[in-house]
Amino acid sequence: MVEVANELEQTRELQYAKARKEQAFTRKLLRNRFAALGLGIIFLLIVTAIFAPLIATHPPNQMDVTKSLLGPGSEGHLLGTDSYGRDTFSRIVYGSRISLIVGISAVLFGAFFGSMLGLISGYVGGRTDAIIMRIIDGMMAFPFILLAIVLMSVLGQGLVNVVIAIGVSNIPGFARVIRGQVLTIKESEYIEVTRSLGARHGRILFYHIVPNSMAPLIVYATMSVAGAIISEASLSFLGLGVQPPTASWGSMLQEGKDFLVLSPELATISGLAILITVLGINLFGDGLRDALDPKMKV
Amino acid sequence: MREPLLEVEGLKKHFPVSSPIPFKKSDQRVKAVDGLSFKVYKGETLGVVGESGCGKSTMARLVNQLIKPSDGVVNFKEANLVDMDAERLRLTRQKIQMVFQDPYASLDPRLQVGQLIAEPLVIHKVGTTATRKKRVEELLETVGLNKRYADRFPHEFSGGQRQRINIARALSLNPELIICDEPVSALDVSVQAQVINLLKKLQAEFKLTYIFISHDLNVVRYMCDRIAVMYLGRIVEIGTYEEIYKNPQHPYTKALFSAIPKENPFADKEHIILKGTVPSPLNPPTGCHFHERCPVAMDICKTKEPNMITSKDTHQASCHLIN
Amino acid sequence: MSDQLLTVNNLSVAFQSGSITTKAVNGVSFSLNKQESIGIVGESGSGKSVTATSILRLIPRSFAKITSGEIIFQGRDLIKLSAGQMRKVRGNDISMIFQDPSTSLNPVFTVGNQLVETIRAHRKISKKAAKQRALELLDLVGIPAPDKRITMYPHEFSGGMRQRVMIAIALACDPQLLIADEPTTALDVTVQAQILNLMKDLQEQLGMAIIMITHDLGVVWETCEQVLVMYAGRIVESATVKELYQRPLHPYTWGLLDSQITESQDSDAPLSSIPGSPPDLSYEVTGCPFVERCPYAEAICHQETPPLQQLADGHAVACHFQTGSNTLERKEHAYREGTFTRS
Amino acid sequence: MRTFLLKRSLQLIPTLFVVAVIVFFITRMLPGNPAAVMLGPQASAEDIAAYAERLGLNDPIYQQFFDYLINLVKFDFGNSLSYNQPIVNLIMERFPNTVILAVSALLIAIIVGVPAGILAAKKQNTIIDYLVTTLSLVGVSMPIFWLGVMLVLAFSVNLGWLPSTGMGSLDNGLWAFIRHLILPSLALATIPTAQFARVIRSSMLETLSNDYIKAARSKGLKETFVIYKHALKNALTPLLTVIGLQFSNLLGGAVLTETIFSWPGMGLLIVNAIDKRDFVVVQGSVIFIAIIYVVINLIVDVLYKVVNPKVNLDGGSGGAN
Repeated sequence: MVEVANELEQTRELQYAKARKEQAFTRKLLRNRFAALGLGIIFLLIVTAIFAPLIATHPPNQMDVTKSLLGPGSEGHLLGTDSYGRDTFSRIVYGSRISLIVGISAVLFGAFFGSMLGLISGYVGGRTDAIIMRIIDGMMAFPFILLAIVLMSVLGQGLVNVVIAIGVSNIPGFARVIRGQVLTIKESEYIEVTRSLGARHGRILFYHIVPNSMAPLIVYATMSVAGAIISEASLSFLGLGVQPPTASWGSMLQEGKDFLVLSPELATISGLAILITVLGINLFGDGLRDALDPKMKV
Repeated sequence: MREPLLEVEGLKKHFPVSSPIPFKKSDQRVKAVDGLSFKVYKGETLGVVGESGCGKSTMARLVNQLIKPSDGVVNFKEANLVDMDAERLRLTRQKIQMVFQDPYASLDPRLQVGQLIAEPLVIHKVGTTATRKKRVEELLETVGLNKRYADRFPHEFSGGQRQRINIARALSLNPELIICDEPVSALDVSVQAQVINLLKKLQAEFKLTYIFISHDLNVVRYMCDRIAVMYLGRIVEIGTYEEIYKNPQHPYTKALFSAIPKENPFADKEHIILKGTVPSPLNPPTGCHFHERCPVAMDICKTKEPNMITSKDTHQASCHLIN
Repeated sequence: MSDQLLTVNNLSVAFQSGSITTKAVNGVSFSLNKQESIGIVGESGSGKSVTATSILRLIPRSFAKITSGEIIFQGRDLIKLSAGQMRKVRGNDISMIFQDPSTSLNPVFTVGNQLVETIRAHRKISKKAAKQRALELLDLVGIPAPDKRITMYPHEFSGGMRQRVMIAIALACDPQLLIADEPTTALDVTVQAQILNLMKDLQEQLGMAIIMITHDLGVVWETCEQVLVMYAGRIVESATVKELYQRPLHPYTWGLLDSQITESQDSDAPLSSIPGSPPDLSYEVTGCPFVERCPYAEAICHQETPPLQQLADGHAVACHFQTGSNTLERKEHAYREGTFTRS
Repeated sequence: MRTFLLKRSLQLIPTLFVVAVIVFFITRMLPGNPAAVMLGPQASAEDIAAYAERLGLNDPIYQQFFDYLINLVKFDFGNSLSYNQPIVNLIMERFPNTVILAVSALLIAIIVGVPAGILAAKKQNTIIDYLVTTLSLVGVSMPIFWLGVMLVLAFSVNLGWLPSTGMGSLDNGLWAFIRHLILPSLALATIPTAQFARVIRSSMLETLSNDYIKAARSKGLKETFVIYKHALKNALTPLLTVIGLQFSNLLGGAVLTETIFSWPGMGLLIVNAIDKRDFVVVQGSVIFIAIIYVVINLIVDVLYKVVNPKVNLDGGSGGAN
């Protein structure tokens, strides 16, 4: 009799829990039409980057001085040409590759080293934490873009250097986010339980703390990709990014800036490409945060 | 005579307070636990009661060395846990398990119930994957849950069910002592009763010894054989539940029990209303810690710390009034 | 002029979340006389807090709504008042204290500031006079050295002291009715005794009515004359406390009484508990809401929802088998899980 | 409070030390002989050797580092080759211009962003809320150098209303000064405005769900009183952090805006110095900005304590239970 009652209670409570979860999930989904839009934009960007040779109408670096600064739509140039007569549309398409490569690899670089520092700092605590945090504070004292600029000016132009420069400037942010996570999780009751069971540090760290820090890490990384894409464009805009003539949205904008009167669409279009990409990633990141970790402040 | 499973002598934990002056170590200490001595006998339940801030939760963590004590001895089966090396402590601790207060925070949200319950077995390399799986199913049934739940996640369960999962995990290594830190305070009354019934059933079945920490005096009275009353980091009275309830010696114990609301509208219960609030463990009052609030304080209480006075073999209290 | 202070008629409150509607309170009616104290008891989710907060219309507007009913306070229906009129009732005629005094005081303002602003929201007096009144109030609720305490921030007070401050704020404008939502749940037992004692004293001194919301029957026995038992958003039984204790009628009340762990609980006998859990109010509940957990349930209980019926002596109950002509026999161990022996 | 200030100030020392180390080693990472890089390709071998000697490049590395630290403490950042004057003078000339730009951008951001965020929180899930949320998301996603270019295109090139480059002198009247300031400060204000709106919206929503807000309503306080007194002061704490962060970013990160609008501030100084390979200027300016950042953070921490009395800045660790 009691067993039956218990069984009844258990199955029903499970049903409720499941129903609640579904409610919460659908509600988030409904609210996140924007996140879906963001995901769509990201998807489009990835497809464009991968199939750039198929999508582009011209080779991106093919110059033809006789056809410089053509308006959109003329002579088979969908979005016109730049001052060297290169096809703007094709350069935008190829430029997505640079944005995507730099955005993702710089964040992976920063996330890897930053998380390592954050994990060690938060978990070990004490003097180690104090030393690491002072280093992070020191790095944070350079405005993000300034650190990247200085690094680029020292390292010299080039794709790998751009990734390193932006990646390094991403380290302190990741270190802080992960350290904060570790500090919270470390104090939680389930870690106390695990310690009381006699688990070793390795298990506590990699079986409990790391998996539970993943959600904020993913959210922060997503938002950081957006930031890294802007940084790459900024560096290229200042002439410190990838080497010409490689097509990058930032360098296209820089070239376009000098022809604002003759051909304003050059600057407009490359900037719009950056804005839409970054907006898409941020939309998705916001949605991700709401779904995974609503209390997080980014 | 009964055999003590755990003997605690002069247990202390003083947390340092960070100094307001940079680069200088502070002399101030929060005396969270300030000299506890007690024994826990095989097969009994020792209740620990006291109000928030009295150090009872710190005490729980000191006993199984989750927090290293500043001073004192914790003998578990005649081996002192305090000066044991880390590896031996790990092994000895298999026999001491804990159940915590918050059924929501004490389960890693990313692991399945089966993984959670099997974790102690994995940590101590007991059995194979197959035998562990069998053990998990057995444990689920022992605590009154369906064995099919092993692959579900904690968030799918109610508070009472999660506390059952916690208990199942604590049982997995066949412990001898289970320290329950407020195991039912976060639960609704009727669920509370179910978990308490389960704990009692398990105790009879597996010959378990409990340290049961709670602020709910009625729960403690129902659950425990002996009771220790704590105030500001010290035990002020310890005895069997009958002695503590029927014949409390310490004025704090008296006040504590008189504060329980009456059990029916006809009862004519006189409450002792204490003055003021619990002092800070940073600056405990001199002499008897309780003297500022004590309705029967004398001059001696302000200056001299009372000793534990044994009125019966089983019953001790620290108050100048006794004798 | 009658003695009646507050009458709640057929009050229903619904929570809206996406497409899901939860009927948190469902047709609740009760009335309260001047200077009377009434307890509302029930488990978490029974709707007791929602009922009380609805009286002051403090339920969050963004997702909760009073769907029907009236709340007559001193001849006026509070539901029909404009926002401005309602504001004049709050803190003035009816005040409220909450469960957790550490979160219900604003951490960034001094205690004095929070007292004075309440007084000045309802009384046209100078800052100085308001401060004087604040000092009197702090003294009234037993806070030592009020002139020092008045400039302190809430975090500098202990839990019990904070609840005293909350009470002082609630009493600032001599309300007719004080709603206390689990005022001692977050406090230690000796502090609870202090606070309940203070509330009883103040009630005698100032002559206000009290609605005491609690899950602890002991608190009801201590402080109330009348009691309402709520379950799944409905009142299932109401009576004077003595009547309820001596002659409880609803099977849920029996379960509730049985599962209290009291001083006289035999520690060799297992504890009683009500199996299962309350129905999810976001689904339509057919029949008696307690039917799934009721050891006495029969076919009719699954089909019809029993109305709250007035019996003699102001005792009311919502059960098909407790209608005056029909009576149910209370079984002694109906809520017990079986027996075991102590080792 | 005094001990807190002392303690917090002492904490600056290790941070500044790290800053100095980072800058020192970054400049030592320059490929080839720093003296050669700094003097440019036209320099003769003798010049390079002489310059290396003057920079102390022939000393052992620890000696170089030590000299460098000593100079830093004396606030001596060295001399610029390309500008032919002490770097301190350069900074003192340019820094005020950056401050003007940054302060006006910050003011715009506070005046527009904060009320927008409050409004959105007050009207949660209405059209206004969606509008603010969407616009602020576009704002934080904005490449500001592009926005700058677009502003120039619209207001200078097409409409001809406002000048596109340079900084107005006050000698030509206030209006001339402000006309030059409008476009760059608008561009620079975009991201902080959007960010403030986002932060204040979410922290207001969080604050409004607190018990003490319900309690304040239960006391019969006016709704505006509840929002602007009780909620806002609590919601300000996270805003303060962001304002501090953004302000130092504005000071240092105005690089792009200053480049586009040829605004003679620190950012332009650094970019030009990089063009001229004048690394002594870069090194000095970057350290200076880092110092400013650290000091602003200290001020924010102190304000924190003023706004929120509960923050225990002395870092005392309670411990019992």
